[in-house]
Amino acid sequence: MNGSAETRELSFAEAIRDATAVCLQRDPRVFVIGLGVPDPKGIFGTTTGLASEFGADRVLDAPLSENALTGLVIGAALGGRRPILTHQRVDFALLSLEQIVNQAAKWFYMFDGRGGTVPIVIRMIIGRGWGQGPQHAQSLSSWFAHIPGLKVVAPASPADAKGMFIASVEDENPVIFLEHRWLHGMRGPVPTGYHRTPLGKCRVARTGGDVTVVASAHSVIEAMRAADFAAAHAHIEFDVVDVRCLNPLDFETIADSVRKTRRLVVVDDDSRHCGFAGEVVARVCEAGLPLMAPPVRVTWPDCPSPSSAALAEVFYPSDRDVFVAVGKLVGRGLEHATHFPKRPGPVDVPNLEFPGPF
Amino acid sequence: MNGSAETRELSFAEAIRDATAVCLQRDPRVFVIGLGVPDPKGIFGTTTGLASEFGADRVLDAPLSENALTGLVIGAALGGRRPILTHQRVDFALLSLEQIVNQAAKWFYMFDGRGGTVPIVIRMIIGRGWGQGPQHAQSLSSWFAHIPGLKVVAPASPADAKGMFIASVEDENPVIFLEHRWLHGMRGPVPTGYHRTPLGKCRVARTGGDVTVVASAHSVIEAMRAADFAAAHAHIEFDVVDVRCLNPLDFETIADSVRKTRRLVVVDDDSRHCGFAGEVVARVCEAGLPLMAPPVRVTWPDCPSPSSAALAEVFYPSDRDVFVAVGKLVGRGLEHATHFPKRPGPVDVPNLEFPGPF
Amino acid sequence: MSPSPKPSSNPALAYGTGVPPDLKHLHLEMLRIRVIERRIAERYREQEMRCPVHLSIGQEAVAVGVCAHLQPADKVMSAHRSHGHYLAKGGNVRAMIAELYGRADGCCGGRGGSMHLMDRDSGFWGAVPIVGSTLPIALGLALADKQCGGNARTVAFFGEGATEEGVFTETLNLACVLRVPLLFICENNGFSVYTPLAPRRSPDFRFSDYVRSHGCHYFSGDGNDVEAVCRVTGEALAAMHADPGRPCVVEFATWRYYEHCGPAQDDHLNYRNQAEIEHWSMRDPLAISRARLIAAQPGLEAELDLAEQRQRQDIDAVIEAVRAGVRPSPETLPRGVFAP
Amino acid sequence: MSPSPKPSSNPALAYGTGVPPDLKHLHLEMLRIRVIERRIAERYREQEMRCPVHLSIGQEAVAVGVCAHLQPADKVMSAHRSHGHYLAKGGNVRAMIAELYGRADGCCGGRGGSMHLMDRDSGFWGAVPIVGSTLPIALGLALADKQCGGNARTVAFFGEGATEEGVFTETLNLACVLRVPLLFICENNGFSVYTPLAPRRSPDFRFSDYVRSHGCHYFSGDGNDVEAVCRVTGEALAAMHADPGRPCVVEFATWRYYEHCGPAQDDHLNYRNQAEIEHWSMRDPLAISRARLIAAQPGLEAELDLAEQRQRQDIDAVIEAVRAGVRPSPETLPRGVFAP
Ligand SMILES: Cc1ncc(C[n+]2csc(CCOP(=O)(O)OP(=O)(O)O)c2C)c(N)n1
Ligand SMILES: Cc1ncc(C[n+]2csc(CCOP(=O)(O)OP(=O)(O)O)c2C)c(N)n1
Ligand SMILES: [Mg+2]
Ligand SMILES: [Mg+2]
Repeated sequence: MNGSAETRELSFAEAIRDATAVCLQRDPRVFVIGLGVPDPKGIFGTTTGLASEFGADRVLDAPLSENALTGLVIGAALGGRRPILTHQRVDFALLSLEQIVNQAAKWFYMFDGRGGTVPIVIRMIIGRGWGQGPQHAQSLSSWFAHIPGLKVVAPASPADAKGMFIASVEDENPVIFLEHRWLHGMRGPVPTGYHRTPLGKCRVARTGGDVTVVASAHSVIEAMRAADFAAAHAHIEFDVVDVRCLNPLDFETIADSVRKTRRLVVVDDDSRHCGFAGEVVARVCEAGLPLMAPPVRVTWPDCPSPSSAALAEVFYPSDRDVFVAVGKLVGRGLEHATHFPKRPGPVDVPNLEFPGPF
Repeated sequence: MNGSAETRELSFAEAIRDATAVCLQRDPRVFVIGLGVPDPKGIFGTTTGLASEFGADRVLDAPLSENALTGLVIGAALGGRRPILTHQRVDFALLSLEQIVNQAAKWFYMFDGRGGTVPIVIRMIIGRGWGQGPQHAQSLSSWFAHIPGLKVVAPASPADAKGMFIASVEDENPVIFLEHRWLHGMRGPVPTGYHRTPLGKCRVARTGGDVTVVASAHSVIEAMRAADFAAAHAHIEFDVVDVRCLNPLDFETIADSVRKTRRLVVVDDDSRHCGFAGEVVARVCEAGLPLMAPPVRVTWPDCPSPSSAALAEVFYPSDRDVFVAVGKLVGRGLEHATHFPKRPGPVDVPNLEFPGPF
Repeated sequence: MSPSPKPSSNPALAYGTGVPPDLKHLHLEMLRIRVIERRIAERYREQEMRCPVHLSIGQEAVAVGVCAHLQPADKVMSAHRSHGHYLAKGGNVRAMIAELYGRADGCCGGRGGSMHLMDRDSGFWGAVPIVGSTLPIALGLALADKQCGGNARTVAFFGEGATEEGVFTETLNLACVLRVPLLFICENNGFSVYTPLAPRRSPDFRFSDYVRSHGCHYFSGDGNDVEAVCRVTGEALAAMHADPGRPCVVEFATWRYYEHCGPAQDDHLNYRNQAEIEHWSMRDPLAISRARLIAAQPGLEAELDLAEQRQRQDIDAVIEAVRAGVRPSPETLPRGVFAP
Repeated sequence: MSPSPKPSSNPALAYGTGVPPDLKHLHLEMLRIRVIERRIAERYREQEMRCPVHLSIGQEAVAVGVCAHLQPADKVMSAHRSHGHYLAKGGNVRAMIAELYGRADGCCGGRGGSMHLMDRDSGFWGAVPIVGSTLPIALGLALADKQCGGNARTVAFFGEGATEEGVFTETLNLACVLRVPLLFICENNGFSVYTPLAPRRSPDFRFSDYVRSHGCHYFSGDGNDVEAVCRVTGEALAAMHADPGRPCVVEFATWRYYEHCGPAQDDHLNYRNQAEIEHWSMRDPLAISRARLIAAQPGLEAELDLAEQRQRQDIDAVIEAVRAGVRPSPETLPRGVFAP
């Protein structure tokens, strides 16, 4: 952790705004571009006020042209800038995958270094809620992680959001920065000023000896809730490994935890088939780590994400599902599942303050 | 297997051409579209002569517009046609993923059936060779398999190419039909006339008790070569499971084999991280199938595919690598690895007749 | 006195026959859409319609004026802001409201929400929220019709934002090359979410030239005057008829009165300038047609008011029925990932 | 007598100064490219250059005529058919040949092959094989230059096929909106692989209107007459200079003499009609410039022949040196997946 030790309480969205401001301030090469970046809603509050603070030359709005905008930031990076591109939804980035996969990810490698580096950050907002439905609540994190040359970051806390955002902007590689929409409103202490959290290291969010629960982004929140409950009621202690960076993956931290607990649950906010959770399971098994029981994945079913809250409720695994998965694996505590506390309010918002409609 | 029992010897490419002709003949709703489809080279011989046989209304050339062409075939399918779209390389299909993922894959589900089905086949040519390099030799099979609602087919033999192609055209769902470039020239018996091989069933390509080797497309060829050698020289018997269809995945056939052999090697012509091989390993381990040793993946390293033959040689795992992986797993036979026969000719072509330059 | 239009029928459809449109019918149809959307906005605050909604209040004239030329067999597709198009095409109101409420009898079984509408029976072939995405799909529909020797009309509605996506020119070009008579209806309301045209198009950008350079017809008109919309659409269709196979883009200038997404107005955010706001507030398509009707026939005022009252009752009845309806049952979640 | 141009220097570069180009230099530069590519074609059959090659034989005038206006600090990007652009921009010949041979000292260390060229030292900022893909990247380069207050010129070369991709209009529009003075050079050789224009563009398609509708300059010229290319490019640059920030598209009509990909000619496949083939065979850019030079100064013939002979020796020497060079070592495979 490099930088300030002082903290103040910020939301995840404010932490990203703060990090962006720090980058814009420290490095004249940084600029931000994306549809709506300077608008009154400021990408869910993550860019609010930046245009007036840093000027329209450095905080740019844009037409609906995801593909060309991605090429544009790649070229600008090659030309010595450090651009940050924002998509309001990961789903829109599907239009730009040719640039991301063929060009950004490979440029440094395929020209054997002589083509220069592509230091860009592409922000993509993932996550569910308020009836976003099939085309506005995908994850695709395993897609990006599958491509050699892309760093894939998915923080779970405001402090990490800031620290990893700054590290992403400073990184010489293209970074896919995934922000789960439900995290934007969550608050926590965030170091003030310059604060950098290196990419590629897991965070052990909680220590315990009974089971390793691997998660990233909003799944970490679910895992931690399950862990709190399990500790308080069932005397089951979780090691919660917050992956934070899906590529490069710090497998050693996961392996160390599994060596200790000998049980593995992977929670992943994504479809299961060929997803990131399977990769974690495969690595643990390939490594021959001793397990007391077969590993378990807690993921979405392999089906598109429905809009209706009635279906969303069964589609998305909950903190309670994590608890149940662990209970089954550990072979005890399941009797407490019935009094696992329901999150207050409707199932399709993270908290009662979540505004909707977007 | 439905259809003819008579066979004749065809190449994989001819089998696809044959299957396409059968579909065009049997069903007036079928049409073929894609850049170069009616040109003199006929997509590596897979569409040669179809335009003159079936007319320019049913075998269409196209501009460079992968994204809109994909929407076009989706709409045509909704309107009652059964289009076949061809990309000369999977890499070009990256421009059309928005349509494939958001629309084609989800249409039937997200409108709860009321939007109709999307019976399209999208042919994508994958595979290496002759210096194709970083942007012309990707796989992405796990990407497609990850998306609920897409069927993903990757046959390994001319007979399957034909049978599964016809089944794909007849399927009510969008089918991603992956053709490894190195298979196009391989010959084998192909049933004449109408011949349909159902999607979603693995093929046990070889039976043996020592190890289960799971593979698809060209990896099956490598696995079979390794199996022949292992049987002849090291008395190691492979069960080779040709996956053929990556989604839906027939896990039962894999599981049955692993239950018998208690050893698993997955060969996958793709990057490793979050790839299809990891999914197979994860499923086997999750299912708690007893294994005598940790499962093994034989895949590409997580790096872009280089052009130079000198690098391609180490980048792509070979039949010998499969043999070595199995030998290590089984704990014997490795002493034979040194006389594992090299494929005749250069490493970057499947055989001496492979033409280059494309 | 004309009967109050039934929620699931489209009186304007009677005019897809070459007969000049009847302003009263057009007005009532716009009114019906306005009343339904107003009611959606009001009741949205109860937080029972739990999906993003993009209201077309202010843009009804385009939907109604275009659809007046269409028959049920004709096909329409749209995007995120599609209530007006769905309703004007004769889409089932109850199924739409049920969809907004996430109910099992919603037009997508609750799986889509407001941004995903579908009613093939009435010729509404789908709306999806990815900007520009239905353009090539609509082209494919029209191609299928052409390949089958059909003579349905296919219409794609979209906002001016969609024209910025590469897929727009690819679709236009394919339509011209394959000679597919797709009718593209662009509703230019000047904004893409909160972003005005300036950061999206050069001041020298000429949409008409852009369209025509592909080899496509281009027409334009006042999108807030339903009679103008009808007339210009009629001209476009006549041009397409005279030159079969040539597609056509029609651009209508219009304005949305509500926020981009959600049930409120948002002019206090100052992303639109006061002069524009005032200009367009004087050009409410319903006020224009109503004034015209009453000027011609002053006695109509009471009839229109009564009709509006009935329309309110209709939509309230629909909403109450929908709210009493069932939610999709959890077991149906995996149904239809693959079609059988 | 002018010295034989060194493989790694670009004599035409001297003209990036406003001084009118000297035809002899231009011709020799074209000749150098022709000689190199001919030699590639001949030796390709030995199957030691194991990567797809797209020769620009016949299209040298565009590369040379445009690059004559550029300084080493100016930036060029291209696509699959980029040898000519790379060489005309002053790219290192030996590094290019080594790349085709998959050698460690190739301009991409052997990782790319012919479709991936790079020589930033000479201002060649990269070519990749995905059609259209470098267009927005080149725009980003130009934007970076503008943001830094630089005054380099940035040029993107591409074929007419690339204009069919949505990314072309998106890039053009962004260039106009952001006022980035990118120079787009379109080499219209009438074919996309074996596909002629007919199934790709409507007969009514007007590229000039298409370009101009964005708010962009458009020029066109004879791509087989290097002096015309020079002149038109000069006009385009002057227009851009007069109106800073407005991008420009220049379209040059031209013809490739070899097959789309590979070392042979393929007119026996009959995808191009005989009249066209004959028309263009009379318009070889090298024959045109040579005839002009000799008409003006008959004594030049021997000098040109001698120069060609030297160029042949040069490239042969390069090829022999490259063949003796080393292949990338296997341990380097994982190097640089991530930049440090
Ligand atoms: C590809 C894509 N990018 C971004 C968005 C986010 N988005 C939703 S609606 C919208 C505005 C579109 O503007 P326009 O097409 O003019 O339609 P309007 O909302 O004005 O009716 C945007 C940017 C999206 N849905 N799809
Ligand atoms: C996106 C994409 N689609 C298809 C291809 C296959 N392809 C390679 S070159 C080419 C022809 C491009 O034509 P044009 O841009 O006119 O260039 P030319 O070959 O005529 O120089 C095509 C279709 C590709 N490389 N990229
Ligand atoms: Mg708009
Ligand atoms: Mg061309």
